[in-house]
Amino acid sequence: TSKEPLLIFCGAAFKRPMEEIVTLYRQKTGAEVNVNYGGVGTLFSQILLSRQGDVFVVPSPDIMERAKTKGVIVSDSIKDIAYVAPCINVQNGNPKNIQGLKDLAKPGIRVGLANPEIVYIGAIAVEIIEKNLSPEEKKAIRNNIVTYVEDFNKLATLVVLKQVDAIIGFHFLGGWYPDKVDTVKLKPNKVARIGAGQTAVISYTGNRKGADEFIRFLLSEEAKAIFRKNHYFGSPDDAFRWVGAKKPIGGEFTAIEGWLKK
Amino acid sequence: MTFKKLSISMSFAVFVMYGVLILSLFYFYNGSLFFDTLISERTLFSIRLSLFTATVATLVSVFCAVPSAYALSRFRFPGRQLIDTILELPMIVSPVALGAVVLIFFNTPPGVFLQERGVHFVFTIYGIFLAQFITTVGIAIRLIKAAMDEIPVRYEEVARTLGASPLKAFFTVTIPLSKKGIIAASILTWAKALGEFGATVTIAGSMAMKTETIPIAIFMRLASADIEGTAVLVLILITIGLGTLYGVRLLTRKTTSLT
Amino acid sequence: MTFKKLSISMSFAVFVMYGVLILSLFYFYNGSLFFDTLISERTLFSIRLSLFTATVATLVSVFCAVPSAYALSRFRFPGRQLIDTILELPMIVSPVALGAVVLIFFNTPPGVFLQERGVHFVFTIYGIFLAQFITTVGIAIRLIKAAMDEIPVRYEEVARTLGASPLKAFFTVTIPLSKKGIIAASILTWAKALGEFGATVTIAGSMAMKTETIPIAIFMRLASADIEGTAVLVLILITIGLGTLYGVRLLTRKTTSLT
Amino acid sequence: MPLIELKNIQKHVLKDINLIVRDKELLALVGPNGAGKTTILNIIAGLTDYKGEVLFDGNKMDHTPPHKRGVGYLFQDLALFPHLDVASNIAYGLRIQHYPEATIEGRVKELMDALHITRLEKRYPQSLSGGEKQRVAIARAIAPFQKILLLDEPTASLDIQTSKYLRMELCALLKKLEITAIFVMHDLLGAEEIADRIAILHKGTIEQISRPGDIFFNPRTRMVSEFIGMPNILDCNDCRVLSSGLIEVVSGNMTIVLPYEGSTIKKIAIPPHDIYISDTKPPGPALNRYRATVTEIVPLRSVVRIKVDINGNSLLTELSMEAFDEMDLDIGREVFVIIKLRRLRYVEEFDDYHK
Amino acid sequence: MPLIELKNIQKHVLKDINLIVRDKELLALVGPNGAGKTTILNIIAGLTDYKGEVLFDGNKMDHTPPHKRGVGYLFQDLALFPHLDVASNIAYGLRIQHYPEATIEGRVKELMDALHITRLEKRYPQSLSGGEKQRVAIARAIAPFQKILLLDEPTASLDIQTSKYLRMELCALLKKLEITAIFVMHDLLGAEEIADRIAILHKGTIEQISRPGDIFFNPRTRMVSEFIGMPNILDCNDCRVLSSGLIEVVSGNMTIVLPYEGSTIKKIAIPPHDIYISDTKPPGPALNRYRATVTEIVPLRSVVRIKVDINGNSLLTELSMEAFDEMDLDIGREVFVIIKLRRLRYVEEFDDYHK
Ligand SMILES: Nc1ncnc2c1ncn2[C@@H]1O[C@H](COP(=O)(O)OP(=O)(O)OP(=O)(O)O)[C@@H](O)[C@H]1O
Ligand SMILES: Nc1ncnc2c1ncn2[C@@H]1O[C@H](COP(=O)(O)OP(=O)(O)OP(=O)(O)O)[C@@H](O)[C@H]1O
Ligand SMILES: [Mg+2]
Ligand SMILES: [Mg+2]
Repeated sequence: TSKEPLLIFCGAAFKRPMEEIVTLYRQKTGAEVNVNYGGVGTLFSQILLSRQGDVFVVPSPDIMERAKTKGVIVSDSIKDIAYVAPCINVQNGNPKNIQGLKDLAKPGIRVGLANPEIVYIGAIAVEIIEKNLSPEEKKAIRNNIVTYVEDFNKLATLVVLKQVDAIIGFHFLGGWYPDKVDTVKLKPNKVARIGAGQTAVISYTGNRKGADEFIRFLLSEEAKAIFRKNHYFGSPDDAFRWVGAKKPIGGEFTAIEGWLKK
Repeated sequence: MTFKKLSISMSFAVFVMYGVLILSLFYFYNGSLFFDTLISERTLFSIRLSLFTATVATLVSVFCAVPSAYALSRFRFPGRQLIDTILELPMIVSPVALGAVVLIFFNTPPGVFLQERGVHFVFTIYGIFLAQFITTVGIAIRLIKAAMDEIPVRYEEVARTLGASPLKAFFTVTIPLSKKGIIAASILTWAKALGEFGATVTIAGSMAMKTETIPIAIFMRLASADIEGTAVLVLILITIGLGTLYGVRLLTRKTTSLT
Repeated sequence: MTFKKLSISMSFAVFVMYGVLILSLFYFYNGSLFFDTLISERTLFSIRLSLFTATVATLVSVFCAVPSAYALSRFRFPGRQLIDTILELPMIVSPVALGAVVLIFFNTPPGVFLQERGVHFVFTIYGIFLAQFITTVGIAIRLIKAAMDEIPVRYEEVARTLGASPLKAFFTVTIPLSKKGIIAASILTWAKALGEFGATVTIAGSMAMKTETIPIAIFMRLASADIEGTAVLVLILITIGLGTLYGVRLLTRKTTSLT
Repeated sequence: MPLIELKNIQKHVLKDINLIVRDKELLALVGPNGAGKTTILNIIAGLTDYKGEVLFDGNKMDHTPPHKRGVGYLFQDLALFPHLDVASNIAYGLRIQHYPEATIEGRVKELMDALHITRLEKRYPQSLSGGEKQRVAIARAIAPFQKILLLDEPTASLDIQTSKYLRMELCALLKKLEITAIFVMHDLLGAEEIADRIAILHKGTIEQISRPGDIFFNPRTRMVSEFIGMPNILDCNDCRVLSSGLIEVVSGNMTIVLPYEGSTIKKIAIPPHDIYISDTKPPGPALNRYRATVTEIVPLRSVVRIKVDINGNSLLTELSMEAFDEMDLDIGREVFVIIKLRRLRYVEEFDDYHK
Repeated sequence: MPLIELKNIQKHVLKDINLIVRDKELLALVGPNGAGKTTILNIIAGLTDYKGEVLFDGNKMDHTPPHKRGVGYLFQDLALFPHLDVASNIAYGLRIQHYPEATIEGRVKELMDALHITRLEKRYPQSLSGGEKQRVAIARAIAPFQKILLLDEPTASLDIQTSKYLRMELCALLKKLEITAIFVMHDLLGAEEIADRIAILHKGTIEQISRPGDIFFNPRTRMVSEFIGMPNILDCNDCRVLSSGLIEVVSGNMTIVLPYEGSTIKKIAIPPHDIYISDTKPPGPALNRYRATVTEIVPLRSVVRIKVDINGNSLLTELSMEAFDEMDLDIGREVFVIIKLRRLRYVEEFDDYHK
């Protein structure tokens, strides 16, 4: 029955909207819902090792792909729930006057990236740099990168605590920290793809009915409103409109190989 | 005299370092947020959960640690050196990794066997105990062993000639004499259990109102890049943690200074 | 006799617990992956970096800890109890949070001032030292203090009547007498520094070939849900860590058993 | 029946100790530093491993743990429990053996009174003086009514008055309670006052074990006579009571005059430093004054031992280095020898009236 | 010139100590347990705080730390460094004061030889016997050529032979090196042998401080005479040498006969336990035998003290409890009193030939 407790694993980047949605869901159905937040890769490992959980919510499709390969999720249950677009985020008021990708290669700019090995936005950022810049600029930008961080939230912290001048992050950060973070849009042609938050049923579920029910709720308009309130895009079109062009959603990419060993 | 000053200064320097860290939290301090956070149901739950689990885990850890430390300090038996070394495991392997290793264990046949027999640690409150126990028991043993090493065996011998069995000598002589060390170890164990995050989050998860200890709550704030909330929660943790320990220290000082 | 057996069994139980954890890693063990990983440039870099930073951080920590511990153990001065308590800070505040507090500090005016004067800890190898130092120095002090507390002041008094200044008495009597405790503390400090992850990753980041220590590398594997890789790296860490410590222990046993 | 038996014990300096302590006996173990006295006690108490056998009442004790041996032990280094106050230190053994609280209280009070430490009742060991510590340690060792008592130098830190009374009282107490005890002592005279038998230990060997007077007048080895400091022991062949309240004792070809106190004298012991040598004829009456020949000169550290021959009787004398330097003695030289009466000891035919 | 001066010292049991130790003097500090002896040494060494003033050579020392006082100190509890072997323990003070290695080696060897511990050179303290430890501690305290030496019961754990030789040698050594020393001792006789002056401490007060013989024959307070155990000190009004080698000494209305050894006698001290009481006429000659009346009976723990009156001379005697019980004494009863000569002490007009 749907009264059985539901165990959800949710990437930390979706914590804000998810907390609201879960509260609402609890109120509506009276179901017991427990959510584990965390770095999405770590969550993936936890699911793999614990063989528990009902619903997996991830901020990016790549991890979902791998989860599918490993048989951790029920493959036909994958659904997009919200969309995000990459951009440049800078400190409030843009003190270093960064206007675009090339400015990140200027001498003296401190750039922070998410670790491309384990964080989706890190991989997207690398792809953007690889595809759009000349070798010299690439070299310069790589010299400006002071750190990789291991999850998306720390990326935001970097700007909030003014440890870097710019990051390549997601569009909603400006909305989350209106007085701490500013957004610098990338030119439409620079953006390679947009990201999609996805959800799926975990194959170890003992409560498939409850999981399906919860996923249905995630896709409902009520939930979409909460996503929007938290500055996510509720549909691909919203995202395309913000970026200024239609782009592929999610997908595999291989650009990061050369970045691992410096 | 100069050496006395020097060594005291050094301890003050360390104090200042930690003190400054605490003070810098006030840079992001927001009074009303502090109280709102403090009295929110969720924070209160976390505080209760943290205090409860840390205390229970400390009791169990110290309970196991005292006889183990005694064995390692007093007896020579094969494998002693090896045991002594493996106690460093929870130090060498960072908590997150240690948590992962525990999860890996529950994937092996014996682990599966245990779980099927109803031993449910993963994503439950028992997972918090397990995480805190595993990360602390090794260091608790080593700390208590260090104290017991310095206590002459002679006193136990005296007790034996007065008719005390080894067990009684242990309780009436060894334990009281190493009381200071055991208290210090318990304090450190409790502090570590209270602050334990990596293994807890991996084994027990981070479910609000269920397995969310204060360190996990801090992490959740940090994970939403909510610096103000983080600062407030860290301050709450520090206040509760150091406050409790300061109290314990004042209470036990009288007893221990006598001996 | 039964008590002896009981206490030895208890220490064996703890050993078995940790031992089983290590063994369960072999469930996901993949021989060829082990050697490929071990000899890869990146892993070798991590190993070198970890050993180097842990060793340096331990040296600095113990160097600061010994006089501080002495001051706290021997002298009564205002604030002593407070200093003693604050040393628990790195235990109470989990490493990740502690790292965040350090970042917060570098965001306050004094922190900014320091950074502008060229003190660059954040995202550099110095950040690793800083992280390891901050998380270990408190516990190193408390450990050494615990050992020094058990050493009678009398020996220092004897040294003084034989013409030794306080400083000389400290070096020729107190230090040799607490050698066992200092070594134990150093070992624990080194182990903790080697395994330090949360604060390191927060302060120094996780750049491969730059600030990627073994614990960070382990986390990277875990965060890419690469369980086999995690198991292999944890095994490498354990082998190097415990191996080194076992060696140190064998080496120092001779010297300390004499005294 | 022997209560404690040691058979072929070997440990550290102990070579091959065989020792029997009889039931209710009070044996004094005497010997120079490092002889192995403490080691023997440790072996009896079961605190150390050893080669050989220990039997109590004929039962092998080698595998009996210390707390089942029923042996009270006063340690040479006292080892008072630092975490217990004086009263609790004394009560420890009683508490551990579950005596009723009333018994414990009475016993502790009684012992504290006897040892004059009642006012220290609530004090902790580290604030006590050396002698006070020793008293507490003695009380603690005696308290739990054990059948065997080992006391390692019970009076080392006590002042002389206390030490004397304590020795006598302990002795009376042990006899009353029928306790078998071994006292380790340095002071042979003190040992003689209380012991039933005295064992002299030297370099891990028991050199002699006999009744108090026997050791003194029949030292069986050179070591023993050196140790008791009495190498001049003269057998008396003949005694003649003089009318003037003196007795003339003949030993070999020598005559010694002593005050007569109503008993015949069997043996005389003269400490070497009570035999004076002079190269000139000393003034005063000719009491116990002889002509002698120097036969041997042995310079020790601060004194010189000189062997003299008096009509075929060989006596050992002792001279301070300075006195020796002044006198210019040589082997073969004739000297005057005076025996002082002050510290003479003698075995009489019947004993003193009250003792 | 006074080398060490204590002015109005107060600490623990010490009430108001004023003490002067002269340059190059050897002062013995004697007193019962808990009198405050160790406390005084600790104050001089600068190891404890106190009220009052300590001066060395007239300079205030109250704020001089221990290592600048140049005071060698043998601790009552020895406190050998457990991490150093015997040789290194002894060498510690020399090393710390940067003596050349050759000097150190020589000095250590010399001291180890003197104290017979050369064979223990490489051993660690915990494997030494009690007496061996004490020897090492003595060597360590003496080694670094300090000007002032404090020795807290240096011979407590030593066997008698060693203790005697060591006392004499220490004394000679101190005189040679012109060291000022304070010895704490329990044994007044031992103290007399070596000390220039003796201070008697009791319950934190210095009861008397004088030359050795003086204390014995002129105890200034009741406590001192009790402490030295000689309450019967008789002044001799008259002496008469008897032809038979005896001397008759008249004290008050009493006549005591002693062996005559060529000197006139000034005072006699008789230990109470050498005065025997009998309720029947004892056999034997009438030497030093008197009729007396019991004037006081004081039962102590194991002995009874009985005061008797002999022709107006009051003497204190001591009887064992059993002997007392057998005899049924009462105040006013007539008894026979015999003075034994064995342990008599007397002051003579001129001293022995060689001493
Ligand atoms: N662990 C040990 N290793 C080697 N020798 C030892 C050890 N313990 C004791 N000895 C030696 O054995 C001898 C006897 O020691 P013991 O303590 O029995 O002497 P003792 O007769 O009690 O002397 P004392 O009168 O000085 O107390 C000593 O020479 C001592 O050095
Ligand atoms: N810390 C203290 N607090 C209270 N009283 C103390 C303290 N230390 C010593 N005393 C008391 O002071 C008195 C003198 O002690 P001290 O050690 O000087 O005696 P002592 O003359 O050396 O005696 P002993 O011959 O027994 O060694 C003792 O009664 C002791 O109990
Ligand atoms: Mg001994
Ligand atoms: Mg003393």
